[in-house]
Amino acid sequence: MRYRYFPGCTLKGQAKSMEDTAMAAAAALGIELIELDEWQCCGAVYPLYEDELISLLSPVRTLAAAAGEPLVSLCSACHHVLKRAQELMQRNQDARHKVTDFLEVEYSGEGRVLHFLEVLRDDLGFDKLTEMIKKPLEGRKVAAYYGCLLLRPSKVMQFDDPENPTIMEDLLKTLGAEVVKSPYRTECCGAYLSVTEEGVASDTVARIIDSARQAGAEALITACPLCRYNLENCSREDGKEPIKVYYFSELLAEAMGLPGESTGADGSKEEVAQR
Amino acid sequence: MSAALNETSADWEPLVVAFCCNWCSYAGGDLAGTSRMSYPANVKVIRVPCCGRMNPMFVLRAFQRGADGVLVAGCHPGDCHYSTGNYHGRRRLSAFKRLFEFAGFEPERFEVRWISSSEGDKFAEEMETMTAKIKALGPNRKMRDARWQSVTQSK
Amino acid sequence: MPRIGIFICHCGSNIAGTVDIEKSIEAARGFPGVVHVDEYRYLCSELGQDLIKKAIEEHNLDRVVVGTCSPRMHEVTFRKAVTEAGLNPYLLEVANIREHCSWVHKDIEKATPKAIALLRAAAAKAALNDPLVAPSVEVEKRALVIGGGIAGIQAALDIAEAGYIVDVVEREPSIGGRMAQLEKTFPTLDCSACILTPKMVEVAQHPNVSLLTYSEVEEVKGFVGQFDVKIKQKARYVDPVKCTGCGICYEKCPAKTPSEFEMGLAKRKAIYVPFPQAVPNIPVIDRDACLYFRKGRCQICAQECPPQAIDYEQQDQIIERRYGAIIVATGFDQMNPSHYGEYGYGQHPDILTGLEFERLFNASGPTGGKVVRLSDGKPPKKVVFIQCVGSRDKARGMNYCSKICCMYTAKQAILLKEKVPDAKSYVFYIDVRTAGKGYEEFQRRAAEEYDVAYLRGQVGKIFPESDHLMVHGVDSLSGKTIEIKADMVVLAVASVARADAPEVGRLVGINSDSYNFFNEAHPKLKPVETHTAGIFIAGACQAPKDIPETVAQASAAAVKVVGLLSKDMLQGEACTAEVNQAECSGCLYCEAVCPYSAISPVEIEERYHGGTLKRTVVEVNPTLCHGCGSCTVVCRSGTINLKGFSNEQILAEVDAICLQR
Amino acid sequence: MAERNTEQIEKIRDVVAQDLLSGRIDLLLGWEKGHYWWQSRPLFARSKKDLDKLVWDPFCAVNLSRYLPDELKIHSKVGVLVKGCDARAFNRLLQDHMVQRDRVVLYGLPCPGMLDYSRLAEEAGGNLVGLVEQNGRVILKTDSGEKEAERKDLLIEKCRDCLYPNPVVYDQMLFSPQGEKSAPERFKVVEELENLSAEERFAYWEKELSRCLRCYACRQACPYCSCRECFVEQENPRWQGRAYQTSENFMFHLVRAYHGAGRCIDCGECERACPVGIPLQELNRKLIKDINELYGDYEAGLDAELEPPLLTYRPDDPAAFSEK
Amino acid sequence: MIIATGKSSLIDEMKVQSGQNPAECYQCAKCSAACPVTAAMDLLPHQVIRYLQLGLEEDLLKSKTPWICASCFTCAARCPRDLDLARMMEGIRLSMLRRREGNKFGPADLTPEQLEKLPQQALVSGFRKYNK
Repeated sequence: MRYRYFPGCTLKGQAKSMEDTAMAAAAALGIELIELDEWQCCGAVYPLYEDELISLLSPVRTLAAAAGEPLVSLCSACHHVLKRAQELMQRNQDARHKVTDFLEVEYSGEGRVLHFLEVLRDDLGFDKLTEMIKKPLEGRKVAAYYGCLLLRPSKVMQFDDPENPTIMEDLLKTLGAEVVKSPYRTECCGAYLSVTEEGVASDTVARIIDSARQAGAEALITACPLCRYNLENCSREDGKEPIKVYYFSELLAEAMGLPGESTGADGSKEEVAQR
Repeated sequence: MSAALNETSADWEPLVVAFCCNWCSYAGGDLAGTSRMSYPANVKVIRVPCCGRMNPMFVLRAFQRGADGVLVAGCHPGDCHYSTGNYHGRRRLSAFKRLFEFAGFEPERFEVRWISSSEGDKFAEEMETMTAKIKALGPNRKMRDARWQSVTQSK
Repeated sequence: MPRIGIFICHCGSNIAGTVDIEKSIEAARGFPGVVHVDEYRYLCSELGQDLIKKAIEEHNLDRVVVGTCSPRMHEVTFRKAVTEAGLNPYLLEVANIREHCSWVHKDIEKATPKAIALLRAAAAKAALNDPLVAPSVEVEKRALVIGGGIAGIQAALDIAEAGYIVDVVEREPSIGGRMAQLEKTFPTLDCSACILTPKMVEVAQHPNVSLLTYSEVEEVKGFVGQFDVKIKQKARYVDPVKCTGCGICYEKCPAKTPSEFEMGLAKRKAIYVPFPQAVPNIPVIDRDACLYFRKGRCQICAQECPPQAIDYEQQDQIIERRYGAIIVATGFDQMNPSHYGEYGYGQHPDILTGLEFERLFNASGPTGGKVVRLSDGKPPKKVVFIQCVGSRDKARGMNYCSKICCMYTAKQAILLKEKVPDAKSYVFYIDVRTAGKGYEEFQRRAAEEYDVAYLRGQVGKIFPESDHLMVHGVDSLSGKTIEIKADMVVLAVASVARADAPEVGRLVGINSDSYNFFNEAHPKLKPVETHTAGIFIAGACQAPKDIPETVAQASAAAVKVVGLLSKDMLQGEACTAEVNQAECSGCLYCEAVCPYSAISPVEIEERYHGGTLKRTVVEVNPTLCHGCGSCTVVCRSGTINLKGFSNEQILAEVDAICLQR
Repeated sequence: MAERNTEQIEKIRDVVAQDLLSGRIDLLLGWEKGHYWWQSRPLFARSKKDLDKLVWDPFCAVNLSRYLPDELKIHSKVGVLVKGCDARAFNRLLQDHMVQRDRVVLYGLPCPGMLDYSRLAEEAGGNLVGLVEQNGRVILKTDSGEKEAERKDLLIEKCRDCLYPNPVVYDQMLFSPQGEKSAPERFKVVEELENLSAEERFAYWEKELSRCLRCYACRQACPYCSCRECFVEQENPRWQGRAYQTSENFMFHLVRAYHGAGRCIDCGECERACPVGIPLQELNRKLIKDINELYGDYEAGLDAELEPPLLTYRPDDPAAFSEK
Repeated sequence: MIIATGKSSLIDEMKVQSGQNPAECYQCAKCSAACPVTAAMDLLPHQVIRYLQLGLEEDLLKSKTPWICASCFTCAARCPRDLDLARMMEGIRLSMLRRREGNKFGPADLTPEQLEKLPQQALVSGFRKYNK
């Protein structure tokens, strides 16, 4: 199984542990992730306005660089932008011509654009993964937190059921953890509002964490560095038992018995969500 | 003035033959009339019971005899008075249209439209559009029977 | 050479204002075969018609062309006129110079040549017109009603009362339909069973009605007056003559399966009647659930049945009957809202659809008439009703308004308050639609007297938390988001066409709209007719509707049927297909495309090299043929032709129209 | 002289001779040599003696199924040698109810493709007097010596893009089947024509069709032309004008092709029969291609049970009009 | 209040560029019910569409709501009219940025602590959203 891999900015910085653990797991699973040469920004946000073609330049450059090979990313934001940019390229000829002409690349929407979770589920298969689990996460009560970007808009992302997704729970089950389902797992964490409106993000995060805790979770997994940041940094002091937040890949590597550590958003190790 | 001369002059007017299904499009044409809508007089309607009655040979004959455009109008798929006529018509006339274009006719010269009996406005609009398109294309000379022309002129 | 007379109508100034009558007359005189041309102010008037009749006599005309309004308007009038003058009505041809000419063109210079072209085409066609005779069809004085819900019951009763025989085919083991599932009806809160059951009994006992329950229509052939229908009566495995309806069989039966009638909220036995008031009160055995049929042993019902009515050997039966008219009253389904993930239907026992909730009120329902939560059996204290789940939703549901939900939600909120006095209802709505006699008053009563909180807005998502459902909604009037810790949520899901409606439509030969509801022939003026003569529709198979409307439509359909059956003969179609058997090669393509099975192969003998040769050709049954002409196009040699719209006639029209530009 | 495949011919003779003797069939449709050594024409064999004339060589292009409807009028049971295209033609006729399956015995001959004399002569250069086949190559013998060429370059037009060289229906297969074939260039010419402008396309067809002599040889050769009276000959109505002018030629050829829509088995006999070399098969192939595109893949003649696409429909069919 | 009846260039532009027609909204307010960040909004999401319908351009430009919208697409996912409110919100934000020719938020607005702690992704996407 061979894929081109797009890391994105955060995975080379604060979310290094997501990349490290995912790469280690991929290598052990025989999934070849070949990093794109001289990659640039994914585009950060998908432009929702028809004339904002400028913002499409970097994702389309990335898509074209994959040259038709399947393109995998780990960060849900990167995956979201790439997937939607691809869909636009398939759907809107005019935009495609403008963007590809400007970039002087050939691209017409070909190639699969995948999140690493999809590779595990669809290409490798969780059944196959089960065989590679050496240290199952027995007794660990873990809830999945999906956030927005992997799921919506579901017509384009086609990742999972947008209201009742199961992919992360299925992964956790495979890893041997005790799966906890929290009803707020698909609600937004507040995203970049934490930059300007920290109060708003605190509300959304509080709700997500409370609900997970109520459901009995001791830890959360996510596929998005920003979600993780918000979950760890925007929750309010409430004196309750804190909840750990992991990248899905960290628990994956752990269950596979691979070396690697969880890196908190501020770089400190084993940092917990609430202080 | 002869027809041939007419055709090159600026006031050339195309002839559009419209085969209309009795149950929908023909009635749609009636409604356009009752509603006093207006469309070019270039369009002349022949009533057929159903677009499933449309033999492509009628279309070819019209072009032989001097039509510049032919329109077939039937009920919206699913609404056929005879339940399946327009489904059959859609396949037959689709195959014919492709062949017709393959023989070198401009695609605009032969069209099929679905117009219900309540769509007087659509009827008028389609006749207007069809006429305008044919006008822009100019007279059809493909497959035109020269002898028929001389009959035309003598009349 | 034919002798054609052409008559041009001024229609006051309607035609004459835009078409130069003088010029038209002059041109018409030059058409081939035309021996007489005249004009009149109003040709359709008594005097105008006389003018035509007189001319036919005086000029010995054998074809008549009128340049008038649309043939859809007055063709019948003028056909009658020429008949009175001794001509076959099909020797008349109409040139539509009003709707298709004078009314749509303003310029007399352009309208006149067009009118002349249309007249020329009509004359060219008329020259080739043949006298035609429409076949007569005998009317079978028996009606078929498909569907035994309230619509079917009402229609059958009305037809039977008028003195005609009627058969009711019902797919389920009992008649009653959706109405039998309801507890009370709005806006009067009548008990549904109390008003329905007497009707069910009445229809079952009516001497003119035969009930064919647990039966399905398999095939419909033929045409108005003579529909030949095959009905499959499924094996009940219970002898209806011997069965006394004592109920011991289902009492003793050990096999259980979810009850369709209870929307899966309760179980029924493998041998069962769907509900206590079932008509006929004869159980059926569900083969898929029966231990004997599945595993070969049990037979408890047979052992216990006092009159020994159980018959495991019973077979499905095919009944073939001829009917003069058919009413389709197959009802509706409720949308399954599982795809609205945000509502979590199917994932939590306390999230119900309206019809499921309705069953909780019923004394014979899954909870014995106690309104309790299915999760823990406790009465719900806070119930959230969500309207428009799947209705008015072009993204994931149906674009239309389901019409009945506003009212039944108000009803259920009232009933809830009566059963659980300390319960509080919240209704999330987009608009409250209560058009109907007493409806608005009823809904207001719910809000004013029964303490039902109407919240104008929708629900974003339901979050199930430990022992309650957290409902996140909004009230747009106050501009406040709202969170309700609810005990139960009721979804007013869309009423949709039956899943098999398209199949039924194809089987019977009627068409549907884009939602698969059957189409009426005209949205205003022909609400119960379909485009197929002799087939009528009633009830919610046409569109969502409430009981009063359904009953009114059923009676209307019944009147149409009675009107039809009161005739002995019907006039068929004159413009039918005909075959030149000598040239028919017998490829049978025409047979394949005929929607009415009017074409069939027949063997003929032919002389060949001194001997005789048998070969297959086709023949057309003119009483079955509707004259669509689809066969003529697949007949490559033009051997099958359509009378009244023949190949020759259409080509002549093309030639004539193209003659003058 | 073409070297005869005596072994195969003997086998065919053995089989059919027995059937003729036993009365299983009372006529065999096969091939015999024509005026020239490079011509094979239909053989109507009623006796063992007639079978002496039977040949099976690279010139047996004539589609024999075409003769069945007429022969069945005077014979009760007819045997016919079928190549891939003859077999598909048989299915065509069966579907059109022109033949009865139980009155025909089909002897299947997997077909290596027939050779084109004009191509042979051109390749040979000199006066061609005979040929020998060897492992997919052909040795051409002329007055002045021998010349070798690739067999596939010498095929007649209709065999070049043949997809089904093996009979798809038969009672008895006489030899082991040919390998799978593909025809990547089947629609090449159609596509080239499609890419032209309307004017260019019209000019192309005007040039081609203006040469038509209206001899109707194409119709006579065609297995889908099974009408008792062809529209061109009808007096009432007069669909087809008698005049030899391009307008009427268009009428004839467009309608002829249209009558084959969803029915043409792509056997190429029409084009092979045309004395002036009009590329008739491109009209037929255009319809095959478009109907496949619009209404799903369908190969006429492959399966007589499958309804031809123009006799059926799906409610959600696409349309080729600008309004769907 | 006098309802603006004249043409609003912002709204016209928004319709074209977002491909969304506010007239298709029938104000069921499901977007507001679904939105996770309404607490900080001065106009609820459905009110934003209502303002668009009424042509209240100036009021919209004053509203905080478009800047609170986190583009989580929940509204669009559940809208029964198949409208994409996230696109409309983006339209309003962009129009405001383009009109006012200023940036809503820049690196200077960040505290040193934020600069250090925030993931790169948050900074890049934040600037994308708030800057022209």
